[in-house]
Amino acid sequence: MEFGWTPEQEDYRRRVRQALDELLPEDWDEVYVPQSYASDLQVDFSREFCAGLAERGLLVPHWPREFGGSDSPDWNHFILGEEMKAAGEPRGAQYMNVNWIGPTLMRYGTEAQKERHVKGIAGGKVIWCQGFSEPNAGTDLAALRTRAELDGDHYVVNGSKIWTSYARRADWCFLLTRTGPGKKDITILLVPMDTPGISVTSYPGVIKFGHLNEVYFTDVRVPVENRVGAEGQAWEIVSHALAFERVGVPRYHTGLDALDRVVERLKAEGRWDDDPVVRARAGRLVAQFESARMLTYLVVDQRVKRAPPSTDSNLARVIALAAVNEMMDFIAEYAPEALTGGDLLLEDYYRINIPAGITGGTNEIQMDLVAQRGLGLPRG
Amino acid sequence: MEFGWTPEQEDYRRRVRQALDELLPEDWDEVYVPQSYASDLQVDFSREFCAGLAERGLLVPHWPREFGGSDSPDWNHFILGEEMKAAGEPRGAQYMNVNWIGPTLMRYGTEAQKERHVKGIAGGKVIWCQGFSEPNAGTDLAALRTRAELDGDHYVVNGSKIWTSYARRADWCFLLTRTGPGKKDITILLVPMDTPGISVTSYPGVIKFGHLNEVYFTDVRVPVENRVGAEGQAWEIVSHALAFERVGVPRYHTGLDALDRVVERLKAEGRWDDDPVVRARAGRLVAQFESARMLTYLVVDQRVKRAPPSTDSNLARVIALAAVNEMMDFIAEYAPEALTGGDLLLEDYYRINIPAGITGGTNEIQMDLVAQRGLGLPRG
Amino acid sequence: MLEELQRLEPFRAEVRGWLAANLPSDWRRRMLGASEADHVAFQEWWFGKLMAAGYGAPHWPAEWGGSGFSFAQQIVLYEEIARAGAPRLIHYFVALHHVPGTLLHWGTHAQRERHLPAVLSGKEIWCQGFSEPNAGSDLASLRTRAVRDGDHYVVNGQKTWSSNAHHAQFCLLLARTDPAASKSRGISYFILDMKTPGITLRPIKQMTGASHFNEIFLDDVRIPAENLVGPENEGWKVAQSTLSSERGLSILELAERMKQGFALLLADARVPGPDGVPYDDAETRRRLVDIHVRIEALRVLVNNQLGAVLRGEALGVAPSIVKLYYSDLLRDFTRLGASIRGIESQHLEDVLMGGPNETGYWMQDYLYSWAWTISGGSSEIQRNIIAERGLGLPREPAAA
Amino acid sequence: MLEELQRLEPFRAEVRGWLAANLPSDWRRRMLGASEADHVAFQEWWFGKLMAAGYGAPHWPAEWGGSGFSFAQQIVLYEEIARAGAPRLIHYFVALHHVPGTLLHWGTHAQRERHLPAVLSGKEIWCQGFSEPNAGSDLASLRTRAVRDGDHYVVNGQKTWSSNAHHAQFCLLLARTDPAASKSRGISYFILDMKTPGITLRPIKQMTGASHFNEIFLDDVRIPAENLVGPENEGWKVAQSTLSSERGLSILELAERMKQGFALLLADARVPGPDGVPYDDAETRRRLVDIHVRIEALRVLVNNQLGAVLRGEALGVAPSIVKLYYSDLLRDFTRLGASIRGIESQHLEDVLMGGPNETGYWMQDYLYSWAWTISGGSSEIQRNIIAERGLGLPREPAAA
Repeated sequence: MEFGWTPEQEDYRRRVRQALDELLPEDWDEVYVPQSYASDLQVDFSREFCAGLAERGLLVPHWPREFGGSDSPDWNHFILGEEMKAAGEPRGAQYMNVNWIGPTLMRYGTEAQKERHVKGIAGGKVIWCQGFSEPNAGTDLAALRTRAELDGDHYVVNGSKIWTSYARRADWCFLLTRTGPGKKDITILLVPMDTPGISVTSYPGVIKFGHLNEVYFTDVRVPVENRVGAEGQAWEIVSHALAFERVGVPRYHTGLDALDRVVERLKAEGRWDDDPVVRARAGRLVAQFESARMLTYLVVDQRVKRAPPSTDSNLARVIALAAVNEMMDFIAEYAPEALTGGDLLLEDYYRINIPAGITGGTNEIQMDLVAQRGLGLPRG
Repeated sequence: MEFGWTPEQEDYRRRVRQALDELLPEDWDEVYVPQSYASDLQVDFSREFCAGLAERGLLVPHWPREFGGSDSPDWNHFILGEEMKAAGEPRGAQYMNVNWIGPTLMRYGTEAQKERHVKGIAGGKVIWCQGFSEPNAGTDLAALRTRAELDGDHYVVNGSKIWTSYARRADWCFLLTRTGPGKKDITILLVPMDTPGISVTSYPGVIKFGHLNEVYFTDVRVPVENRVGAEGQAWEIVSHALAFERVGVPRYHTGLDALDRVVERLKAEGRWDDDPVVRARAGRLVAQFESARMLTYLVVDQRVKRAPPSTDSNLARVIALAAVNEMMDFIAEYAPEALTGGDLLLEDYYRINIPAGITGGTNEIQMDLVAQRGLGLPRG
Repeated sequence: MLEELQRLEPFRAEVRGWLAANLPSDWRRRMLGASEADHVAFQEWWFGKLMAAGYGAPHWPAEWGGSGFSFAQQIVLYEEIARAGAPRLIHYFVALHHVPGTLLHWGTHAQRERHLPAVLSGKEIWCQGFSEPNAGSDLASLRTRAVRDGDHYVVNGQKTWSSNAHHAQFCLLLARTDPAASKSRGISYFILDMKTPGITLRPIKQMTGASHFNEIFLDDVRIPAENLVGPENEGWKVAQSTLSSERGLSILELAERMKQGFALLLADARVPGPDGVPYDDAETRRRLVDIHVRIEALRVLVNNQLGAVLRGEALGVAPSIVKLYYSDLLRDFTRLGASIRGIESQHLEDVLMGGPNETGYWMQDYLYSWAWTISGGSSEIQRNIIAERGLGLPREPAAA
Repeated sequence: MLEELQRLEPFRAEVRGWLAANLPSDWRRRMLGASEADHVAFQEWWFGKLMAAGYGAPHWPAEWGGSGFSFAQQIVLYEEIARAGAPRLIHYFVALHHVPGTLLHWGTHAQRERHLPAVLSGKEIWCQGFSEPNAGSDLASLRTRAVRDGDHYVVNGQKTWSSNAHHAQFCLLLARTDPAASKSRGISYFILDMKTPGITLRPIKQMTGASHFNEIFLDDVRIPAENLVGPENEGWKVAQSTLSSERGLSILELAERMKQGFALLLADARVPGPDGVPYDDAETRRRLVDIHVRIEALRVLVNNQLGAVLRGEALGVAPSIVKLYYSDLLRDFTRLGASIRGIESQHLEDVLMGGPNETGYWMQDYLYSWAWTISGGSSEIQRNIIAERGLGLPREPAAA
């Protein structure tokens, strides 16, 4: 057991922080962050920001050298992620690109796709959106209804997608389509968002400032060479892609930041020093977020060591989500004004976490996973 | 960051396990453990068991060599503690001796006290009890009322102590007495339990099978040379002693064991496989106990590195206590028969944890500490 | 409801006067940690006193020796008994409520003649043999078998959480007579003499050291066919009479006693705790208020149910709602007590035999609250009744 | 209470018939996402309809243009309005309840003549200026100052969570006139014309995008001395009249609407969710039942309070208990809704203007439930009232 960072890791963290200092505009915290990561403003800015990261070798350092990366150690990759998240994730939409779209195409893409898209992503100027969810299907692939029918050397796509973040500004869509009647007849197409027949409609949403997008496909013609893998290979590819997301976002940074903000408010109002109840609740929150941090570190360590998959990543998410849930209640109880225009950063934190914190379906599933696989394992 | 044990540490763990195999009677789990660690049976057995550990160099390995130890590394000491706890803590009453009574006397005791008691403790055959709590004073030293008055070369002690575990079988009492009217006029005496004027009364308690002891002192004469440190030095000495307890007992082992037991019961009753709710709750418990484990490791690591004290040890306790609390509810809801004679081990787990889990006052205080000191610290 | 009760003020005064004159002021002292035998004797003595005054069987028809009180009178009587802090007649609960509720509707004349007068004499204690281990949330899935053999039924199986079975002379027993029939069919209802060979009792030892409950093991127990209550295989219907015989009065008594228990806790909360800290901090205040609010809600829920009975309305799932509300509240309430008293709660005190569910030994009360939840038709059962009959949700998946 | 209501069955039928004939069946469609102007017009139109039918001011004395209905009649009327799912008269709430409740007791004749008929004409919307930012749990610690200057008072300060202030012509304002007096003394009560110079409104933008509430900034606002209500420095007493003017009818309406909201949620729970999973799993059932039980308890708590009003009894802390119970329940209920609908809840729907607190857009309802808790006398205030006046606990430490 050895907790703590090596001097090299500390250096790396400093390098990332310096890049952030250089690349972020002065009004980043005040103007950009409250607009939320999916806002047009932030999505547009990410083209500039990620290009700057790319120049510094900090956009895809974890990628293999042949694709423009530097094979940087997993811990460095993690440190990079921590710092980005702590800064409000200025990579915005492109977080997806570098974390799983690029790596997925490296493995399953054609040479042409690699040449075009992997390189494109490494340049930091391309926006992707993710065409997964559909009305009445949610995240259940088997229930997808957006069809792609072969017509000569094109697929013709009809259907619609919901919850499509970044769609208003995206250049490309990583699209799941149905190419047959069977449960697994799902196929991935890479679709330019300027193809005729695509329309994007935005609705207001509670989960963030800005909009939820729905994307409609009407006789959209996609060249066959834009297919990733074979027909029906989407399940395998998506499972593989999601494995890159195992750790998930380190939620403890934003959580602890939000907590600090609430505590500052309470102190300013004179409600902190003499109220042991509020301090006890804040203390429990610190404990929960720190737990999530430690478990996340453990998961990264396992990945570094190429250990077989365990439920520890689920554990980390369960703990983090419970902490987020309590944090939301804490804000609503002790700083409700923050949610009504009084503090845009806290309000943004609350909104973004609504899916995780309140609806919590994912959370239940994670816990079930832990119980199914995690109990009865040898310990100690 | 480096999670995992070194080969030397793994070896050490094997050595401890082997000692346990050799020293524990075959019916340890069935007969001894359900009687609880404070039962006469276990207290008596500890004289045999700890002597066996002492022979193998496993009773006080973390002590300096001059006192019979082997200056073993902190991680080894922690591993030893984990294994003992996992086995049901067969050191029983003597856990206190080796963890803080011995080290305290090394530092504050006279040469004669060291010669007699530190050596005695290292031999593994002496039982101590702790005379701290009093009726209507609880753990508040300032409110102590048991008086010690100097009469020639003796102190004359009058008063009573409650919650005095092991008192029925103890050879010595580590006694806090009042030697003056001031808040800090508290003095430590080492009192042979067979001194005339001492009587022990046992009452049934809910927290374990067996009894709660009260100890009454009526004109008990204690030689002045049995005083530890100076008059009024008890606050300093006790604070120092308690620092040894910072990590606390690793509660995750027994918690996960209890969880396994409940899950086994549920499986046997056919209530596990088809009930996602119970699995989700079990999963959350695993996550909580594993968090506590990771935070405990972090604290040990800080101690190994001689880092300045932080609130991390409090964090670890907060998380562990929350897990214990949920675990108790889980037992009561899903295996209530276990609490009514149906499963002595689960019932014992529940009873022992009542003070931590249900009354929880300590927990609140811990959380307040975390909030007071832990917020606003630099992170990352 | 209120007007009817107001008309009964003279009756209330009479009951109150009688209790003041006849309830031994030292009964708590005598029953604190009393032996089982002393408690049995005391219950019998107190029941005799109540019977002599006409208060022992208020709801029984006069022809069977009861007082034939109106329901409103019964409400007043139970309220006053609870407010006086009189002992609970726990040994006679099944005999006084379930036995007449069942036999007057389903029993043969011989069964009534045999048992009803004996109950009122105070010599016959009854218990209930409904619950079984691992039956989960569904009483209808019981597995104890009764096989006809000439003029007897031979019973094998196991019952659990039977209150006071170790004192009982008789038991109201449910057993399956047709194993092929679906769940709630094929069950029959028996009167079981507890002296019959083949019965073994195992006390369920609660964490507080008390054992109010028993497991009952039935090993080739022979029950005469004349002890069948109602038609063979119709026991499920008969059991509905048993379970609905108690129309809200005992929950009234419990709710009333809980109000007094809360006063006790409030007094406790004003006393500095073992660490010298006064327990009026913001969090404790908040918890106390929330419990208080729920006790008020319980009281009006109970009144609502009693009002419906008075008006002769169908109760629907109201009794389940009230019972569930009470159980959850009892647990949270006693847990708060244990938390307020802190370390002191670890001391195990003598059990107050026949006392309320809130004795003021909060840790014991809390630990007992779990047994209470399981024994009297668990909260899971109540929730399922409400979900299926009240909300019209589909039946719970068989496996869960 | 029930008998009195039973006698009113003909009246109930009449109200029900009128609502069936006059409530526009498409009002929800029209008010879903309606503009503020359309909503103001609609509220005025509907209030006019109710007034014409004699249902607009049921509790007002006939001499001031009301219907002079008995309290039992008012109960029936409010029940029927809620059951019909009619729009809530939210713009007129303060004007219809607080204004007469205050002015009929404390107002001058001139104040009554000026305002009471205007309210019933539907042209005068009122708001309340009681709450202040950072006042925490204690209304009496308000800091807005009013200084006498000739025949005017000059007011400076800030009010918050004022409902519909942007539509209001007048405001019921509390301000401190004697800063040396202890907390609840030295406060005076004013009628504030919202057109007075120096008033600035800032809408409080809720997360749902709606802004029902405002902050009111008062900057050298001059109020004529004749607009003082009651004696100077006695405003705290006057405010008690305001707050007790609403004797349980609006919580009756809310509880009745909540029952309908629950039916909506039950229907929702039967629909497969976005992941194709039916939501009748054990945990959801359990949560649904627990909410159902609490709604039943709320309903009887409300009835209990109404009964006490009918009998002319002192209410004590009952209104605080009911309000606290409702607020906690509304939050847990709408949260369950959001959790059952899962990812769908993230879609922000148009706001139903004048709708109930349970619109079926559960996430929005949940987010709104927080605003509801803060605006109408927070749950902390209610808890403190119950703790101090109901349980006799010492006052909360000043600091907390």
